[in-house]
Amino acid sequence: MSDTSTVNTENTFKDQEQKMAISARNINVVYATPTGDIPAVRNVDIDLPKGSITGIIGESGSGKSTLIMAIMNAVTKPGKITSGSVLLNGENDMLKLSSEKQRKIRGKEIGFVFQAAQNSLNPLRRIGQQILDLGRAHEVNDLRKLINYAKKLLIRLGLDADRVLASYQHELSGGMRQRVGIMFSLVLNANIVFLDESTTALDMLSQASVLEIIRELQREKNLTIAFVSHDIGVIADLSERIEIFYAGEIVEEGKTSEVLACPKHPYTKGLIKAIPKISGDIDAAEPLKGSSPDYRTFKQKGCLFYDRCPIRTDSCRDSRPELNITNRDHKVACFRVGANDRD
Amino acid sequence: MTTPDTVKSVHTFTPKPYNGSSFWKAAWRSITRKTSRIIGFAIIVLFTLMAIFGPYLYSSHLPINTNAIYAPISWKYPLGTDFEGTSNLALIITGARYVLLAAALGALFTVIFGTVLGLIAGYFVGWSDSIIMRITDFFLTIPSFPLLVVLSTVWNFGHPLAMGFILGITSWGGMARAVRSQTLSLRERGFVEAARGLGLSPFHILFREILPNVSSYIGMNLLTSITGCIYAEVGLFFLGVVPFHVNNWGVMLNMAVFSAGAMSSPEALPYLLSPLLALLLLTLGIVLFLDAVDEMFNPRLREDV
Amino acid sequence: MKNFLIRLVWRVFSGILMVLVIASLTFFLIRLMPGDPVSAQYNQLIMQGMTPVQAENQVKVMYGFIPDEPVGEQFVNYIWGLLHFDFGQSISYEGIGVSHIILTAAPWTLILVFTGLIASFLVGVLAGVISAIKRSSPTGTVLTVSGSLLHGVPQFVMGLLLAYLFTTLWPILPFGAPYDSSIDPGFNGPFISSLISHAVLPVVTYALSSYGGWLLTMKSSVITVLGDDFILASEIRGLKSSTIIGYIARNAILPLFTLFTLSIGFMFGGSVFIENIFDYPGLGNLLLKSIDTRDYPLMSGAFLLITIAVIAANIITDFLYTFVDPRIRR
Amino acid sequence: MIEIKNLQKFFQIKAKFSNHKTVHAVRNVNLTIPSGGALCLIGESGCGKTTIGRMLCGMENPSSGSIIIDGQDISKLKRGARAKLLQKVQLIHQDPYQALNPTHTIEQMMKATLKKMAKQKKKDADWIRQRMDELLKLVGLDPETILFKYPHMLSGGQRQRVIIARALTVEPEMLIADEVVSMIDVSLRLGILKLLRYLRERHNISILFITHDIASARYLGNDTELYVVYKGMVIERGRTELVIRRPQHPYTQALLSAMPILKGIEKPGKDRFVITSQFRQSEEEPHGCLFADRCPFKQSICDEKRPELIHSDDAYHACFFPKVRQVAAESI
Amino acid sequence: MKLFKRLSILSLIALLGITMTACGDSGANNSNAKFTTVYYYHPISPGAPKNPYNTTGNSFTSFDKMQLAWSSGLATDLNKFYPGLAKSWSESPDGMKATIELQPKAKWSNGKSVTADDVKTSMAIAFTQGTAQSFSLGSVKVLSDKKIELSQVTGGTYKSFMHDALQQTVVPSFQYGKLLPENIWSVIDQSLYAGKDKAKAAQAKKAQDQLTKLGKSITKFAPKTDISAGPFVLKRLNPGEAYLVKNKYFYAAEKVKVNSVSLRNYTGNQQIWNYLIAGQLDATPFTSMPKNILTNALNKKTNQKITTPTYVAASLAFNQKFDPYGNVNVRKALAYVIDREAVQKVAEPVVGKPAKYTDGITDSAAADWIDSSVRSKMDGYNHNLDKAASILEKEGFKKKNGKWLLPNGKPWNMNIYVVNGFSDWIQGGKVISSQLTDFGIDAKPTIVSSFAQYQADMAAQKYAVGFWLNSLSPNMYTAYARIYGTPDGYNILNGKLAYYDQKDKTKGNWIGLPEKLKLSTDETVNPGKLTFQLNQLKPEQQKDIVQKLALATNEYVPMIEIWDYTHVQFVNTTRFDNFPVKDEGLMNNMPGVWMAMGYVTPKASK
Repeated sequence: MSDTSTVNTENTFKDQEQKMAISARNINVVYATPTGDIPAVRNVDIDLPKGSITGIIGESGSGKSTLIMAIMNAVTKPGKITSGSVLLNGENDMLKLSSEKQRKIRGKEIGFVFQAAQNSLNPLRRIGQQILDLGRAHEVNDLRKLINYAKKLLIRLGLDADRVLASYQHELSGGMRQRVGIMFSLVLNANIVFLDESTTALDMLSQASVLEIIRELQREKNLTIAFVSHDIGVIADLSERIEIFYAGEIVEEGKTSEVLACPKHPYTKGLIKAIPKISGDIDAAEPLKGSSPDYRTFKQKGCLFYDRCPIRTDSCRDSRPELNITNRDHKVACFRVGANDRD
Repeated sequence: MTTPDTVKSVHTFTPKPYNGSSFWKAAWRSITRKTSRIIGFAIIVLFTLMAIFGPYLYSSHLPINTNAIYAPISWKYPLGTDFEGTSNLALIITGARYVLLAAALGALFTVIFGTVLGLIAGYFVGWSDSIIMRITDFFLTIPSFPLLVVLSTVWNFGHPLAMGFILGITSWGGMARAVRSQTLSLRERGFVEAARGLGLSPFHILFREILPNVSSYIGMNLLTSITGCIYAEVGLFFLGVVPFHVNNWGVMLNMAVFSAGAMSSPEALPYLLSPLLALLLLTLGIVLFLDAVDEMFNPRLREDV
Repeated sequence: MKNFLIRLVWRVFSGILMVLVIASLTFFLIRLMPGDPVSAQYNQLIMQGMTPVQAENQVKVMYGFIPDEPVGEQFVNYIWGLLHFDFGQSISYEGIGVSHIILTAAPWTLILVFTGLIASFLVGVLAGVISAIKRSSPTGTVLTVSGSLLHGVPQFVMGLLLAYLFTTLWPILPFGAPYDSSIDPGFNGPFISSLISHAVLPVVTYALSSYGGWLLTMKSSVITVLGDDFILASEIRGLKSSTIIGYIARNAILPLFTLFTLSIGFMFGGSVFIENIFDYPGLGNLLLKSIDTRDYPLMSGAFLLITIAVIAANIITDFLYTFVDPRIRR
Repeated sequence: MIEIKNLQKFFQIKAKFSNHKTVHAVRNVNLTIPSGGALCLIGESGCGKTTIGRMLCGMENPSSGSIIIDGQDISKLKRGARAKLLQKVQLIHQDPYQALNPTHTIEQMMKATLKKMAKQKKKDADWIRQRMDELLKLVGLDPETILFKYPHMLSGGQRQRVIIARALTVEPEMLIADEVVSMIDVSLRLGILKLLRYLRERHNISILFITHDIASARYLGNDTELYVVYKGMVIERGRTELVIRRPQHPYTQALLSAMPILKGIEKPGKDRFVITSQFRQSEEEPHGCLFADRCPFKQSICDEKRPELIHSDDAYHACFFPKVRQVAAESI
Repeated sequence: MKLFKRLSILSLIALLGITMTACGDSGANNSNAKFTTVYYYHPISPGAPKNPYNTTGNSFTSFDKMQLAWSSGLATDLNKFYPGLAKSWSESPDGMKATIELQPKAKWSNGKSVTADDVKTSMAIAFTQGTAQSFSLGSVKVLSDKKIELSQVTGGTYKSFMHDALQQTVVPSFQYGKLLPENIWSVIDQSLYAGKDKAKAAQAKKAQDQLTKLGKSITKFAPKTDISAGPFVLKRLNPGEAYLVKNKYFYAAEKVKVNSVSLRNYTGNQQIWNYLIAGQLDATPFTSMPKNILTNALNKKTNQKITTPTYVAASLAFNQKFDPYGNVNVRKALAYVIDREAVQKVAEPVVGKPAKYTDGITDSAAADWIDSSVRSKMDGYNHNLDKAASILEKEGFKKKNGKWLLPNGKPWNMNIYVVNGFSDWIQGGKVISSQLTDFGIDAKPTIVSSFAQYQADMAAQKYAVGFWLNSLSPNMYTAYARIYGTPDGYNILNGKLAYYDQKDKTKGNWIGLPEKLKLSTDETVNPGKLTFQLNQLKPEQQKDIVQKLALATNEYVPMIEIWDYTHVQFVNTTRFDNFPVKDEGLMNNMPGVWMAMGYVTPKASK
């Protein structure tokens, strides 16, 4: 944040927080390895405005899933949150609450949808039983009502509700599981939903229909959604705001249409250029150089994108750019904003 | 010309070039990574040396001393003596060869039978698989130790090779089944398909592509089979159901319990405890060393930091 | 349901077939054994103080029937008898049916191993769970090390050590008979306590030597389940930790279920050493004794029962598993 | 040149002691790929497109129909000759993580086949080294840094390149690229596609490109034919650009509609629609159109009769009510 | 069904066992103590019938299995007997008849009287078991209710007729009589025909077959209750022990002071040692043991050791088919090499004595049989390596690098076969090997898994050198038949001696001495024939032959006697005293006999 913005009084900042379903500040996560800690998420600030869809895009291994796990304070070993605060609806720092309170928030206020390829359901219990488990865990009194609501949701999601409730996980196809996962995240009326690569393993038509349902439900219930994916297409399609995540840091954020239309960071630019499209000039597409960030990238001193950057200078190697505002809420972390990437 | 860009210069590190001895270097590194593994390795080396050179340390027959029957532990007899005044330590050392050789052969047979049959059954699904698996099931079903006991009365186990063979025969079933199931899953893996597509021979695919992938499993099994074989063979000698005529740990146990009265009087206790100690020490060594085996055979674990 | 029944019948049928194959193999295998019951018995009679002439006469009376039949005929009779659950007559236990001897011995093995198995399973599984959950703490390490070492120690070594400790060095437990014969058998205090005190050592030996295996298996199973996505998912859905532990326990114990039921099958053959060391009158001891006396019918009978138990356990395991694991159920 | 005629494949789903279930995975597929040409197969997972690829390279045997490579019907050849011919068709696997043996270094892998080739060609070890160098450079890898590495030390993109280099060791005429980019990071996908295009254009290696992503298909073969496959049947085919612009079959249209829209760069086609019903392998073989159960435009006849692939408007489609709809996203 | 019921109860109980703490062993210091000993004739098996004719039957000699009288087993007085069911007995001068008068008060444990009829039935059963034939029993005549006369077969010459007859088991006629057909005695008579008439011979064979068949059914017979005429009656048993209580109808019940007896089963000597050291046994039968066990047993002050002679010796036997053991001088040389004292010290330190002479019988028996004139002709083969070496050199053996080579220049290797479980043999074999190896002959012991196999292999001529028990009995025929009987090719067929050469491999001749031996007295003897003659003579007539056989054995060394066993028993005076320690003949019998004679009194409870 630049100096000028901090002048804009504490109040507006507070206001802004009030509007935020999630407001995370200065999140740092490290992974403990035998050779020392690797910073997986570094100094990340992220806000999820109420009732909006935010897309977080990053390559595999960029730490994007770790980030949302950190927001839920559910980072698994060997990862460790070293600092940060996560305000939920402007209050209650998730990272400081007692574990019992955290537990009650998870699932009830924050829903989470896993990657479709993952088996997020207990293989030995029927779906219905697991809904009851969920209800009991969150002290729902009227379990019958809960089941009815689950049925309603399932029907909305295009499934045969009774059959699904009586099924085991292995009896469902990938697309069905994904929809069941969405149902689980919403059945307790959570307002905030995180989706982690939730459509990645689905085929085209399923993906389109799941995205459509998410969009509908979001509109209807005014949900706050954070959607994490490596597929820029899906994020671009679904989200209103976009966070470009690279090697543990946000390198660019802003309104989706604006970021896509005029990307500022060389990574964002490269990424957009690297997607084959069904319209326009085929030969305009150009692959991004280098390989995805790995643990060595995380340990770099200077700009994390230095290795792959077409417009790098020597100074980029030694110090790291901060996320600065370029245009309203469009922020970029690059020393060379505006430089011609063809040099 | 639009040659795709190379990834040159992207990585700031360059891996060390590996030459032929890399496996041993890497294996050594994985052993020395933990103290416990070094201890285990040292114990195994000690026993191996004992098996190889032990008999040469002593004259072809061990001296007896009728004045030192069941002598207590002393400098001269670090583990006491037996019923005729022979040093128990000498008995343990000279007895190691048969015990370990037979166990090593037994484990080798187990692993060879198990691996080859498992690979074949898993790779050439169809009738060969059915036949091999029926046989395997059959061997798995027969309880192996009672079978050994029964077999031991028919067979002469004078030579470690015979003992090893019979131990191998009775215990390869589990190995074959596990290797088969791993092979079954590996043959669905892309690289096996690719090798087939590239026209590589089934022999190459089985032994060059699939085998290295089950090698860590085989390595671990080799070790655990060795312990299993040692127990089975020492047990057979202990029960006295097989004929024998060499210094042997199991014979020592048998004599200590059934004729020296080690269980009833403390004088002969060292005679009983010395083979027990040898067994326990060897077990400890193998248990500690086992930890390193997975790492040794798996390049992913081996090379990574 | 119909498929299920067909499958059951098929499995039972192939199980019986396998028993017959094994029976035939042991029949011929055992006939290969050197030494014969006649000379074994002859020797025993001599040892009992008979003159050689007396002993010869007596042996002739006892075994006049043995060399009569050709092996083929013996084999047919044997298999035919087997199909009627008749294992033939014992030679060393003169004139007693093998089935009778085996059935008197089997309960002792059953008590010994079943108790030991259950005890080691319960303790081992519990310790396995603890060592998996606390795997980076000293408790976990100690448990794991105890498991690997006990797993490594052979049964007879364990048995000898325990026997030495508790019957010789510190003689607090009895040795030998399965219970004190001067007490009336039945459901009365002294008898039960006698039975128990006689069984403690063998049972503990069995339990200790199988405890390590359960611990290690359970530990790795729990670790696998802990790494499963659904456990993380349950945490993120805010399920109670008690519920999650229940999830873990059930999923982790499932692979052990098969092992457990299979061990029940292997139990008759699993206590040869223990019965030998503690002179417990079970099947393992019987097998050894029958080998000593070259009592073919008894030997093949004992061996066959051991095998039948394994085959039966295999079949039962297969079918029970379909009930326990919904993923297999169809 | 490779030709497929009336190719069919049935799978028996084994079930002990109950009726075997038969799945009709590939239905009467015909296609021709000229030398140095390309062809794209597109469809959802489970539509049979992978099976076609696997049959082409000999991994599966067709139930009926013929595969003709360089004029020879492979089913009529003896085992040895067949294997030799099939080497000309190399499959590039979808999953680069699985397609490399984790226990071998890249050098070992390359050598395994090159040794065989050297023996056939009576070449020496130098040739092998040279060839290895050449091929790795061709796919854009630096031999010096990569030869001694194990697969797990490489990124997905690098692996896929290694796989391609290895396939090239046997000097194939055709590569079957089955979803080659789906497991690779978005930023690196284009590199692989570009490599394939390069191999086709410069080295005259024909390519059968199998994907569910129309955009990739367009990138690789906008000048070639695109086949849309549904439940084992080709339901539309035509020049790629034409099919994208003027799709006639509702299924093709659904696929195009499902393409995510890059907000700010693209806008949705005006006729875009979303199908929410699930793809299901039906228990019984339907009489009518295979897509009828999901088709938003279906009419009663669609359930009764199955439409054939017919030629119209420079393209082929199998629909009773073909209608061009503007569903593909357009650049702003 | 019954089994299942028991099974479930037992497993339930066993389950309880995990939670309950173990209680200590009860019963050890009961005031009304049970007399505990080890029953070593046969294993105790709960499934076996309570039938004395069954080899594993639950019928226990001297406790509830009674015979007419108990032999003292003394070499000096072979005919000394302790009364059992017979009160008195007499033999006709020609030895053909024995008259036996039963104890007038003898009753079965159900109160019925023991009669001459019972004896007759028992004798009939003895025919079915083959035992009656072995002592040439011909007929049985009931003289009165309590008096019976036994006769040898016509033309019988068996000298120990009464001796064997008195040792027959007696069973109640009311229990066993029904197992026999009415015409049993005529069948027996038919079976005894030994003439030339073919028809009658065929009939005899048929009759014998019938008897054999009967014998099988009798051994299988399982009476519901134990009916005993002995001092005790079986109350209960489990696989580990049999529990017997006093029989109040016993004819000398007032003499029996012990109320109950526990007979422990054992599977190995070490179990007996355990019991002994723990002081659990009131009487411990003869058991081989190492010195440390003896010391420990005697540490328990109340354990008392009683030593009596036995007639068993352990020896190293040769199969003369194998080179170089066919050479008598080689055998002699080996006898000089072996230091028997050292061997005994290691192998049988407690219950053994080094053998002084190799003469086929134990030294204690030899003292009665061999005159000093004969003894002086014998070689003691005292440990003398120089002599051994000079003999071998004379025979063409050469010593090279400390190893003896056979005359043909081949190395000399020796496997000494011993049997698993016979720990003294194993240890003896090891020590002898060491001694031989030190001397320059590579020797090692080979242990065979079971005695059954050992005997079979020995008879099949598989072993060149192995351990063997000789002597076995104070009866000189039995003693020498161990050498010059079947093992050397001499078999008795239908009362006639037959000789099989070693080439006839199936007939069990594994020693292979020549048929005729020339002694240093210039007399040529046929040892098999001499041995056979012993069977025809009364003990007082045997001395001459015994001395010849002893000399032959000493000069031809078919086996080298290593040690004689001594009979070491223990009694424990903690709970009982008044043991018949002074009466050697009684000590040779089971404790049941002691008690019937009025010995063994419980001590007053503390």
